[in-house]
Amino acid sequence: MSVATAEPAPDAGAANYFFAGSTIRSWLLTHDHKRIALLYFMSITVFFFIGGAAATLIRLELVEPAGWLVSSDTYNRLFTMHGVVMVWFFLIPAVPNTVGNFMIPLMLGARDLAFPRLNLLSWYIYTLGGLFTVYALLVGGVDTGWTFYTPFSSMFSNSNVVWALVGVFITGFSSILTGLNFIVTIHKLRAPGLTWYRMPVFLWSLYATSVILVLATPVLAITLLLLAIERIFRIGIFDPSIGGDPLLFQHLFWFYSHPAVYIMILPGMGVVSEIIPCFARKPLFGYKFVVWCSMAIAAIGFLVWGHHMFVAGMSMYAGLVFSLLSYLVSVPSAIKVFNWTATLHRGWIRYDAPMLYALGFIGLFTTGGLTGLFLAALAVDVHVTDTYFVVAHFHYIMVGGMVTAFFAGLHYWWPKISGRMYPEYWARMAALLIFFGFNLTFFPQFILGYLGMPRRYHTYPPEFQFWHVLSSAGAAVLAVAYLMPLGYLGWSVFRGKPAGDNPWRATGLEWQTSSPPPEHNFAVTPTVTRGPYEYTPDPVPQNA
Amino acid sequence: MNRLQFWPQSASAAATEVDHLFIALLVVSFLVLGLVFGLMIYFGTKYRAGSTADRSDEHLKSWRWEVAWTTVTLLMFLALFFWGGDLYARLYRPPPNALDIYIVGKQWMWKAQHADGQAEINELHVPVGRPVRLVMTSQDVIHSFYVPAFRLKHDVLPGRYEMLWLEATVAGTYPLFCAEFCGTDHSRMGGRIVVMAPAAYERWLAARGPSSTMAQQGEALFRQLGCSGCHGANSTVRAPPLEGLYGRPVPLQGGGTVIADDQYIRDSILLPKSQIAAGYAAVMPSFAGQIEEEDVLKLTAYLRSLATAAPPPENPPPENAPPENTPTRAPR
Amino acid sequence: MRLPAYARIPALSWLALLALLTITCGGAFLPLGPFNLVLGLAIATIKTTIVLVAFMKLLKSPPLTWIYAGAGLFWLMIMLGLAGTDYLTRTLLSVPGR
Amino acid sequence: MPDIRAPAIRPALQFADLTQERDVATIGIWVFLATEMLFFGGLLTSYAVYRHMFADGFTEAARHTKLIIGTINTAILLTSSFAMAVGVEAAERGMEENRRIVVFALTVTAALGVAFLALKGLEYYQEYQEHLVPGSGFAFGPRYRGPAQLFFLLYFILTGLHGVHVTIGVGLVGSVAAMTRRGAFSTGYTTPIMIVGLYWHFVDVVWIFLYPLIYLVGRSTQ
Repeated sequence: MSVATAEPAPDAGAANYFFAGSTIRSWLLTHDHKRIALLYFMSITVFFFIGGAAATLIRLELVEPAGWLVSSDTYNRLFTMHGVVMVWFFLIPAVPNTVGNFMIPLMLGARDLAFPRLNLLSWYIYTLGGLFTVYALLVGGVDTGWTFYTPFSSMFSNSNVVWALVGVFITGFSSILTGLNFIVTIHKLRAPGLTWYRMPVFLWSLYATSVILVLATPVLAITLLLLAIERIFRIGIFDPSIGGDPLLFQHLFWFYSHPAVYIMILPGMGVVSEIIPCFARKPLFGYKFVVWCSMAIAAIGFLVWGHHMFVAGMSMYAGLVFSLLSYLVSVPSAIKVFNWTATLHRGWIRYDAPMLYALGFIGLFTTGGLTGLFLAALAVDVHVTDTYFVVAHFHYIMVGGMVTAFFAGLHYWWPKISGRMYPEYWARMAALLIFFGFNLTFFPQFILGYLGMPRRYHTYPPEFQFWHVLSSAGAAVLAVAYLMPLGYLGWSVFRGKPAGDNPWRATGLEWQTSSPPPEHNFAVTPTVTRGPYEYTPDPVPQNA
Repeated sequence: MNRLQFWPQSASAAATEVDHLFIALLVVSFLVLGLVFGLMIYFGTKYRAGSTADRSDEHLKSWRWEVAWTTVTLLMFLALFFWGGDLYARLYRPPPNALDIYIVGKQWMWKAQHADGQAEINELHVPVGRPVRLVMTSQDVIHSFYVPAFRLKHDVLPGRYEMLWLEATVAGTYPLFCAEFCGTDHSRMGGRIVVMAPAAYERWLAARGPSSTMAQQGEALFRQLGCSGCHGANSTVRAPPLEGLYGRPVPLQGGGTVIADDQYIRDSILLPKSQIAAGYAAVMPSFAGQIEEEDVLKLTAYLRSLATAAPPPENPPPENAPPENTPTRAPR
Repeated sequence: MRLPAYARIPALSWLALLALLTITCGGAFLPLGPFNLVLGLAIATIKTTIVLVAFMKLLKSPPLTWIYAGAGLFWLMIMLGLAGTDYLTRTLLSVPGR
Repeated sequence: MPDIRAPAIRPALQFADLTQERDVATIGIWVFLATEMLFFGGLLTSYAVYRHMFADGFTEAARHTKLIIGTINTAILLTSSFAMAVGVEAAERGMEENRRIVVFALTVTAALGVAFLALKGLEYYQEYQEHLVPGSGFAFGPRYRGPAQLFFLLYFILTGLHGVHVTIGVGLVGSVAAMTRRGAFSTGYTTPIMIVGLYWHFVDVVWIFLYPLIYLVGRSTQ
């Protein structure tokens, strides 16, 4: 690995956002969307490793069929912690609040988001929610699973469910404020000449994500509030003893939670739609299709929540309706995958780390999406729902898709965020190791699922042990692989080679300002004259 | 490591049908994955940065491609939907001559109750070749009765009866799991389904069977709990006759009729004043909390056995029907 | 009591709202069976449109606000409608024992 | 009252001019109101589900709600909306000459809001006295005891949540009224008044829908 001679670091005094004020106060009370993005980046990294630690313990525990590391009760609290922390404190804020927060004003040619104070308030609400949830975990954790199904969570569980509900309830408002901020910003703060069809797909997918954030999260808030009331007053609307219906809780919960999985994946799709054209040196194939598929996913995503309840006691007719709608929602995702693949045609493909992650995303997301078809087929779902097949399905999409895309975006925009290049060799090694470790962890779980191994099991029949050992081995590789980016990205902040303003020779507006960008992004607001991905024959910036 | 399993045991006709659909889905997935990975590798190598492949910039008509792969995926998905949906509809509707077995899920055990009185914990003996209908309820939280060998599971909800039917075709012992998280010992709340040849099943029933059938146990409970005090033939209190009641429509006070099925009988025992038969005073005491779910099932079985008995001649209601709030009689 | 020009529309709408309130309250006592609910909700919708148009001046605000107000309502209809497919058809299949 | 010249108001950093800032604020509040619609929507879905499952239970229970107080409260909220609308209109017509009318209108709105909350509290107290609060002390005929508790649970949660929103509204209207009296706004810059107005009207619209669903159920067959 050639250690770049320490060229002059970007002069410390330059008026870029990173060095504009170095007191703690200047960071904690900043209105600058770039600094808030970094604050979010720190918080979600902390939560990623809390959730990751729980996952590692779970995989260690499952090496033995009879359970050897922890008791059943602790195991239940571990997988609940893994679920709650990963879903609400990493997956949902990861791309929108870090890379999205940083890049939206830059890509729009604006000075900041529409409501900067609201942006900071959103981070504080997120942190407050995080503190409540961490408090719930520290004083004993929750043992209901991240889905909090009643009547177990309301009447029978004796863990600190209410503290976790308060934490997630508060963090929900941070999502709503972020969504609101993005919607208004994308509508009102576009640079002159930046029409809707000249906007990069990343902004479109963040807009679609914000629509879901804004319209789905309130239903989560009311559902958790009703559950908290039922738990505190020992009587509530889901209580079967007075005629309440536990299925109503599932309807309200999944009305939020299925669109929530689209909140998690759409930003990842947006990041990949930026990276593939840049490293294939070719415009995105079928730009309008990819854009309207994102919006279609956001809209149809609200119609399919019933596929979580095929065997839960819902009527057969509702099952048929939701199964059909679930097949329809997977069509736009398929179209996007075909468009990304077609973009590679006749390109000049370079395999830098972001491209490796992006190609990894396409492979793993397609696998995850296809297994979604198994779960939407009613008859197969009766067999595989609530088993490891479902666990493998959503991990392929969340970890294989979203986390890989998050790393892709992180590496792609790292020069712009920190002004320095990450070590290319180490980044490629990490990408390959993550891809290998991930598949070794989660592919055996598909087999386990079809064999009938139910999810959330502390102990299991001995004949499943072979697959569990494989999966745990993969988890060990994955745990190490995820530490590598933390290492070399941290190293690159201080010792990385200074990256010019546009190391990838990309065409987006964010690459037309210095990196790291000045406090107000652009000296003069750029006027946009070209479409987003004009790479052939040679890259033409959007404000050429 | 014990014997290695690559494919789950299959013990029913429905299981093989689900396997066929699963394999079809696998084939479709490998086709699509092959297409996507193949194209990525092909384009990746042919058009890599340094290669000299021809990239003359003839603009690809994106519309034609887009419409093509959209319609193909849509048609394939609709076909899979209809196949899955049709199989699910058949799984959902039990044949009329099914053998009834009652399952009660309780925090961390399964209790099975056969029609002729046999009770089992965490085990279920069923005959080969006969459709079996499981009428299931839960005493506390949501569980899920899951038998991978039959590719079947159904959640079991408190306060409601859920139905699941199966028809085993291969004798043997198959694992039973609880598939909905229900607390500390959720992973230990399993058991075995023992599928036996019909003759062996009859022998097992006879050997294991207690002296009285479920209906007979129900009748004993009927007297012991004091039901016969009001509903008996020679009772002084005016109460609806239970002979010939099961399965027939019951006119309710305040209009509307309801079929006297298991749910109606269960509700009448546990929440008697929620559905009052027309022409009768609401004086029946509630037994909620005093009797177990199994007792309710036994009483229901007893009432079903009375379904064929001829209803007694309808005695005209006496003029001075007891006023609304007669003190309820404490059960003996 | 002289009424400034700009307060005329709000005043008229206010009187209309109070009139509708009396109608809906009175109408509740008519034996219309299931139509009581329909009547109540219809009048509530009329009152809401009055508030939206006269007080909130939705029509004069940027068209984007119509979209998001409409989206909120439409998504609520999605929730009611699709949850309805479950609750309205739960007893259609009268499975013996359920 | 010294007419303090409002400080020259500069559009916030990222906006080109004041009208853009006003449009942005209007869109922002309407997106927020869409979230509130879905927040109450979850409860309305629960109400619809249980009313479908226990139609007669709900009818029986709803007869115990206080129709008079409910109707008066509805009239109060409608009037407060009217007062708020006049306040916003006056502010937009000209802040300098209408400042006193705006302050008066906002104060009336806040006062009516407080009156609504007071009547609500009285209604809750009466229901508490009649043991209509779900739980062990719930005194209701045995036949519809379950569904009635469901109705009153939904009633207390719906009206309680609405009451919290009214309280926040009263706080906002009061503070905006105080700021107006201190001369914080000028003819060109009345956005905060308009935003608080929209929020208040929304809270009134929620009550317009709650009124028939809670108070008018089953009155025809009383």
